[in-house]
Amino acid sequence: MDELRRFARELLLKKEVAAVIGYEQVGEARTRPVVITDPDECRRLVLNEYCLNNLVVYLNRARIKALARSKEGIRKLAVVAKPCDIRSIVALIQENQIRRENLMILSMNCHGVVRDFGCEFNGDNLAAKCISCNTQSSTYADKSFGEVREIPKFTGKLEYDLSEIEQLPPSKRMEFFREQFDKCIKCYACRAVCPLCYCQRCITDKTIPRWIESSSHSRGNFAWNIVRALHLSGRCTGCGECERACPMDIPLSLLNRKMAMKSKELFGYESGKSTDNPTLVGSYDQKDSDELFM
Amino acid sequence: MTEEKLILKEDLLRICDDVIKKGDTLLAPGKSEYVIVKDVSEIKLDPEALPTKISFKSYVFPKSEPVLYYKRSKNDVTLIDADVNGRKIVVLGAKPCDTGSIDIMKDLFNWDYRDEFFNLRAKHFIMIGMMCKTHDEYCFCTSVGCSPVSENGSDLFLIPLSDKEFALRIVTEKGREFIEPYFRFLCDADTKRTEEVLSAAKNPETAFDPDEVHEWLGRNFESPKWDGIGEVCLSCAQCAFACPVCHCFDIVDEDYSYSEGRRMKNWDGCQFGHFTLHASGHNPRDIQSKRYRQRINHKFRYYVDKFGKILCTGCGRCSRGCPVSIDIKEIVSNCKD
Amino acid sequence: MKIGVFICHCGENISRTVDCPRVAETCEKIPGVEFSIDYKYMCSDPGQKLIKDAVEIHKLDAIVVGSCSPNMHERTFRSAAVAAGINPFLVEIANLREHCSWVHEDVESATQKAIELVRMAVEKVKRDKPLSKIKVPVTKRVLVIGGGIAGIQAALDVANAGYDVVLVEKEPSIGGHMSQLSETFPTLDCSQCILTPRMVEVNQHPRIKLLTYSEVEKIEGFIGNFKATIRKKARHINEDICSGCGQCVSKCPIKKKAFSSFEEGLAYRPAVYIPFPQAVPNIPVIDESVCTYYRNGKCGMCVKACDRQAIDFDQKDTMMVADVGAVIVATGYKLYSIGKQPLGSKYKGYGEYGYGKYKDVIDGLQFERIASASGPTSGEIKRPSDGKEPKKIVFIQCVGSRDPAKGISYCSKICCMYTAKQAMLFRHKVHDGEAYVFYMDIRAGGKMYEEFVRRAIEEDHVNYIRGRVSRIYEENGKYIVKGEDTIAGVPVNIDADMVVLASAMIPHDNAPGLAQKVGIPYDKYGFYNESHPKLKPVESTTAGVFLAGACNAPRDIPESVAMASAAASKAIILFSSDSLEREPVVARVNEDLCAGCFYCRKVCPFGAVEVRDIKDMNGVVYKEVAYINQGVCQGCGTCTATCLSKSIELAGFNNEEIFAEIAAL
Amino acid sequence: MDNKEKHIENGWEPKIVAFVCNWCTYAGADLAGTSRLKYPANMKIIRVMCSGAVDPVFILKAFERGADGVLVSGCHPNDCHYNAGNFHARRRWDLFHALLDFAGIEKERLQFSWISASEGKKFADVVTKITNDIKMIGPFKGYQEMNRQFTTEFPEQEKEKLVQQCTEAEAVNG
Amino acid sequence: MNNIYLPHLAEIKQIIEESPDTRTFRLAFRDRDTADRFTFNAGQFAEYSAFGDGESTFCIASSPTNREFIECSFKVYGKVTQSLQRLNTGDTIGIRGPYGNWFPLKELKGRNLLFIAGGIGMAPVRCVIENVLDWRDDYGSLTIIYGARSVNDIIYKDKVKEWKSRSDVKTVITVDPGGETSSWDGEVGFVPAVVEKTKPSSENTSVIMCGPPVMIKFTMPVLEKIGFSGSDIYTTLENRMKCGLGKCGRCNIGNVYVCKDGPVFTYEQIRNLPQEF
Repeated sequence: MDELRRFARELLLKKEVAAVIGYEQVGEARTRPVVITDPDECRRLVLNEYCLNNLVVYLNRARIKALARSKEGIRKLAVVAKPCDIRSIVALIQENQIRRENLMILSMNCHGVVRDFGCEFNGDNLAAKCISCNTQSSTYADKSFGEVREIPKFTGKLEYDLSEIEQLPPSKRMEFFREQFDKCIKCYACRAVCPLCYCQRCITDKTIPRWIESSSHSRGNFAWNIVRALHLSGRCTGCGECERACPMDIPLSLLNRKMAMKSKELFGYESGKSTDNPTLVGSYDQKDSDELFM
Repeated sequence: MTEEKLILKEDLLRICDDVIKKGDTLLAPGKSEYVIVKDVSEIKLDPEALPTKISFKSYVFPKSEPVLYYKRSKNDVTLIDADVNGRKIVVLGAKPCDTGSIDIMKDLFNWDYRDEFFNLRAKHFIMIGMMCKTHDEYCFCTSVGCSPVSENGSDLFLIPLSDKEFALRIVTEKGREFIEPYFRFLCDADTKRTEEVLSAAKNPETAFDPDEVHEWLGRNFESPKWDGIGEVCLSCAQCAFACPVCHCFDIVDEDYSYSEGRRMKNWDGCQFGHFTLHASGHNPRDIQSKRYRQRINHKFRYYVDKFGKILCTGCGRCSRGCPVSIDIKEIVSNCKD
Repeated sequence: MKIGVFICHCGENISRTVDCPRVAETCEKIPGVEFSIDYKYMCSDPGQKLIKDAVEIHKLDAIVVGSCSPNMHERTFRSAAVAAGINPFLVEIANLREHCSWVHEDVESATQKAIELVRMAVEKVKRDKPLSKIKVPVTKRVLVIGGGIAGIQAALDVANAGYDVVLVEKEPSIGGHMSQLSETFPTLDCSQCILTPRMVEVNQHPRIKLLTYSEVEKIEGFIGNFKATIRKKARHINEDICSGCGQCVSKCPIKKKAFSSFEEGLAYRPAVYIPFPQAVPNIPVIDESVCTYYRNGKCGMCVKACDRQAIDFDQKDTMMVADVGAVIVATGYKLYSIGKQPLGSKYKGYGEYGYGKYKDVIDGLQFERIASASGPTSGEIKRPSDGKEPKKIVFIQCVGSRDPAKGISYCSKICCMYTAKQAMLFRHKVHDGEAYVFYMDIRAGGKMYEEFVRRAIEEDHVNYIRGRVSRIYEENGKYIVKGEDTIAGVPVNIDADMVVLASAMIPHDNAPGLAQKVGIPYDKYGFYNESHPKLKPVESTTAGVFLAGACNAPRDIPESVAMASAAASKAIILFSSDSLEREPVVARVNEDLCAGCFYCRKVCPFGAVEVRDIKDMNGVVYKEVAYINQGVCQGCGTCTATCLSKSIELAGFNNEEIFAEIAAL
Repeated sequence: MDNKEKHIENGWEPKIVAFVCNWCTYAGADLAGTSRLKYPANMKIIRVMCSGAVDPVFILKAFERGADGVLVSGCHPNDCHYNAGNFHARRRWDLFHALLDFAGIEKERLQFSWISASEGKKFADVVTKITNDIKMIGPFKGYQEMNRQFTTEFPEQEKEKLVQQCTEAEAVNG
Repeated sequence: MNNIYLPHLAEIKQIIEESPDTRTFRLAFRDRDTADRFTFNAGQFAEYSAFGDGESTFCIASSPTNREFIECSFKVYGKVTQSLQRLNTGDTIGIRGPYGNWFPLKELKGRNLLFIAGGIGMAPVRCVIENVLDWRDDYGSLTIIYGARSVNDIIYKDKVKEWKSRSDVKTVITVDPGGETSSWDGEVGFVPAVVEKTKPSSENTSVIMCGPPVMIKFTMPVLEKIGFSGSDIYTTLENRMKCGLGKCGRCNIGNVYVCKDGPVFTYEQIRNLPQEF
């Protein structure tokens, strides 16, 4: 942690980066994203199991991008990212949203994070994405901090099991999802925290035509949640922020995970794996399955 | 008019059972929201629970409701007035920080033009508040003139004396009307014991003085503090939608067939970029810092000026649920020089 | 917006199953419809006048015609609209004939469907925007791919009309298969004699840029504006200096390592070689795979031999880009390999005929070389195995062709004729020789063709046996051809000295690959598809790309030449004006909302999406957005559906219009 | 078959929408017409330029507007008028279909086909098949329910009310 | 239940194409009662419904003294205006209103009035002008300065002609440089410059000014230079509105809800508001 602070401070002092996006501690079991431009403020930076946010989302914010822009051109931004968050960076590079050369990736050698703020870090409270994590460090990082430790074994229970839902008959699945989506209040927190939801104006805010009904009744909620999952198909890197941000506890990542599985199963594609890969949507293979087509 | 009685939990549940049997709606705090109780065994009545993730706002001001139906034909349009279902809603065990919310919003929905959709629903509310015996780092009811023992907004108010018994205060006439048929379940209260419990309430520390905040906001429309928040805030509306008193809405038409449709009134949030976006592309609050400034000003200054009330109950939901941990208490506390 | 609805009875074609007056009546009640009427023949002159008058009287802004398919009469009604002063894109057709009256029987449900189809069209037309045609300039230059007789003919025709031509040939010389032939049917004139002057003409034509030993890498762009990238493979000879003296060829010590493909494997060639004496250009090529220099850096005999220092071992492939307005694809064919086919091939081989196993079982092209005066035997008929003159030759037709079991069901068309020719040549050269032809049917449709075959049978006494050959095997230095005479109904065994197999014409192996580069579709065999089998036989479905010769289907020489001239004239027609008008159905990006993910760029098959920088006040790029080149865009709309932020709209089919159609269902 | 008969007995006819490409399937449908092939009248075609231009949201919209089934059809692979539009479409549909399937929408509701301009017969067959499929599984209940319900507040009562209103509206509108 | 969101139905009696992108609807209420009860003051606005696409806010452009019909003019920008544009004479739209405050014409009696309008901002100004002309004797001198992008973009061409022909109104019409035609006999130049050139007297004069923000921004200093004070200048704010009832929160700026406390403000009031419009 001290190393990170020192390193970040150096970066700012040497004006190598325009800002450092990191975490600060707010309360015992809670951190908050922080954008630091003053070298002395780097002492606020922390790295721990409560660094839940995927800070990559900030890299694409107009306000943050403006920080990096000066008369002379674009300056680098430094971002603190967990190895799994770096997958989002990879996806964003593939989608022309950020340039690797404009970025300084400060990675944390991660040993898992908690499922939500306020929880004690132990096997019971391990975040779902960490359960079968295999990216404790990333080759894309410019510099990694902290030691690699083992991720605790998950001893808790997940509320929804993907495979169980897959087993349900279609009508039950529809019932399940409708019940879940009915809770949606369309606060779009899922969209706001998603690093891959970077559209200037979201499809759901478009009125000519009205792509998705803005009302949060069943129909509008169903449309929104399906389209959200669809737009993230083959793109979602599984950071799970949408589900964490959802105030109504909708198991959003079920859909995302299912689509990630499908992408792999049908096309052998894993999002955020390599910047050299062509994106799943936007490329094709003549040998793609023709099974669906009469 | 406050009158105090004693009621056993099992009797209270009996009353609830009766409410459900009558076909009225019984709401109680659930896991993350106020839920319609179908069976009294679901009722927890835990004074130590933190506020639910969202308030019961949607039952008085639904997240989405039709205000009219229309039918188009060749040249003509026929309108059908939407109606509000006048069924009674009993809220059991509402937090003191929630009970007052309807009163706060009432002013807005009734200045000059009266929004009967809101009023009719509010009229049918029976609010059974309950003393709150907990708080966390985000609670600040005491800073905005509320408290864990506030009866404000409640028709009936419960004070948990033990696991099994409650002191029941009849706060309003509406409350009395509701409880009267069940007087047989009530017995005389030991007011001294109640007072003891009340005085042991864990008040969250006062974080700020709303008057000072009001004054500071008036002077600091342009303050660098807003920029800092604007950098971190991601422009979702979790805070607005979870808030018990945020009341902005949108009106949209949606067709459900070729010739028919309905006009919907939907929740909207001032943190959304398109909230104030003109069709021409001009946007008066184009960046997040301006939008967050509006949020704080609206709650702690404009609403106070307009309606004499703070548009905040101190429940802390917006902070607790904020995906990027923005703490309204911290921000408002910092609204000083 | 005032909309007119016009319902056509199409005589009785629509009105038989659709109650047209009722459709017209009901549709008048649709909001926005000012006027609605039905009429016997909307496309007729009185019908069109009806539309024109209605527009005038009712001040209509847009019209919907319920009639036959838009593929039939959309143009007609658009012209009628234009005549009435309405933008042609404010016309929508509801397909009441092909999609309704002709396919349904129940009047009630067909009428209901017709009403709904019209309603959808009305809702779409309400949201249609007036559009005007896009003008794009035309580059008046043609790219001809393939330097066989078809390519040569096309190039010469275009060049003689006064336009530039780029002719690309993958082999070191142009000429194609025709240059390999001995004599041609039905006139028996020498192939080389008629072809060589044309090859020379190509080489000397000031308007033709000849690129041999070159291949097309990719073609971007669209009709009038293609950009072709061509790879010029390294010849390792400096073409500008080489005089074609052939000293290097004769000095090359590698004599027996590589077979000459021109001689169809019947002769060797050196590592540095000119494919054949009449090659154009007359410049050798060094074959890296056998040249000693490339193995150990030694030898260099050719360098010493060349007094002009034209040998350049370090020469690399070079890329060049040609801007052209039209492309003529004339890539020709290859012969089906008769022996065993490689694993995974869609064809099956004819192992039972012993091709490849027996040296004297050869294919038609090999026989051409043997019969050719310039061939390895100088035109004397000799067996490849021992150089002896064969006395008995069996010709087998339809080897591969018309044999679905082997993967080819079509007729290769030329084999009947060339087999007759080859049998005749054999009989002319070996007077005591016996020629047998196994055939399935004789297909001699063509000017003087039937007469030619009759001549072979009657004058040259070629023995025609109707039947198939089951097996060929060697016995005592003879090839026993086991077959059946199906007319006589008896088995036939012939002890032949040599067997010639007329194998099928198939597309080149890389034909699909080239099709994808050029952007044209092909059939299951790999032959390129014409746009319409009858009315557009030389156009591909991609505008500006034309087909000539055997790349489209088996063709003989006169047909290939005719097709080439036809393709050339199509290109010349295209060049007759300086710009061409295009339908304005193109996509457009809303730059304010574009998020710059460039998925559109990834999916655009035409490379129409460009990157446009949006700069701030200081000139620093703060956003990259997509920009669609209106000239390049072909209007498929794939980008619109791929765009996540819905910032692209396809004019004429924009999302609002489609939503309106859905809503009107 | 009893399912189908039950649905048909009620006088219910499915509503089916087809999004077809201009070059292959639309022309194939034209050919079905010129060949006077017969197929059920339940399907209505929306023409787009390429199967690659069909946005998945179109399909959701069609369901929202009461479609019981949707067909998307384009040129055969390698035959796309625009070279690759259908390849991109195929990927998109593979994903979208998987998503809808997971969300519990029956596979029969959304079908895909490649129909060339020369396959008039195939077009007629596909329309017949999808119409039969949908008749078999019946009206799209899941979406119909969603269409009728609009708040979570009083699901049952509000639904009743809207159903009533819808019926009234239907009566007025014919 | 008294449903404040329920509009009155009105028939489009006439559609006037003012300019390529601006239209005026002449509207009559379907219901005679409503027509009788619907009264308003100059400067008030209403919510117009295109059923199926939503509501949009425009000021009422006809004079309050006209009891036959009301008129509204709109520029085609967004979803609702596009939808309105598709309607024909005889079609039905919805109207809710009138909403908001108005220009204090009664209080201004006896004063000279200067009207400054730019583009579609002419719509509210026209309403005031017509109203004032109905009570012509109550006011002093009247000056109208109206600027449009081009000759083609001038709206209410007939009205403009009428005002020009009146001797008791001074009418100056200008188009932006480049927007003039060969037969154009009016001014060429931007509104601020034309105001400066016209030099209206500030003596006992109130200004009623509507137009695009940039016009207002540059005209203000000119007016101040001439001697007008902020409290003499009335203008309207055009924030995005949905409900028109002071509830939905969209038009909230500082302590005011533009739809209820506005849209008419004096320049002085506006100066004291947070600059969020």
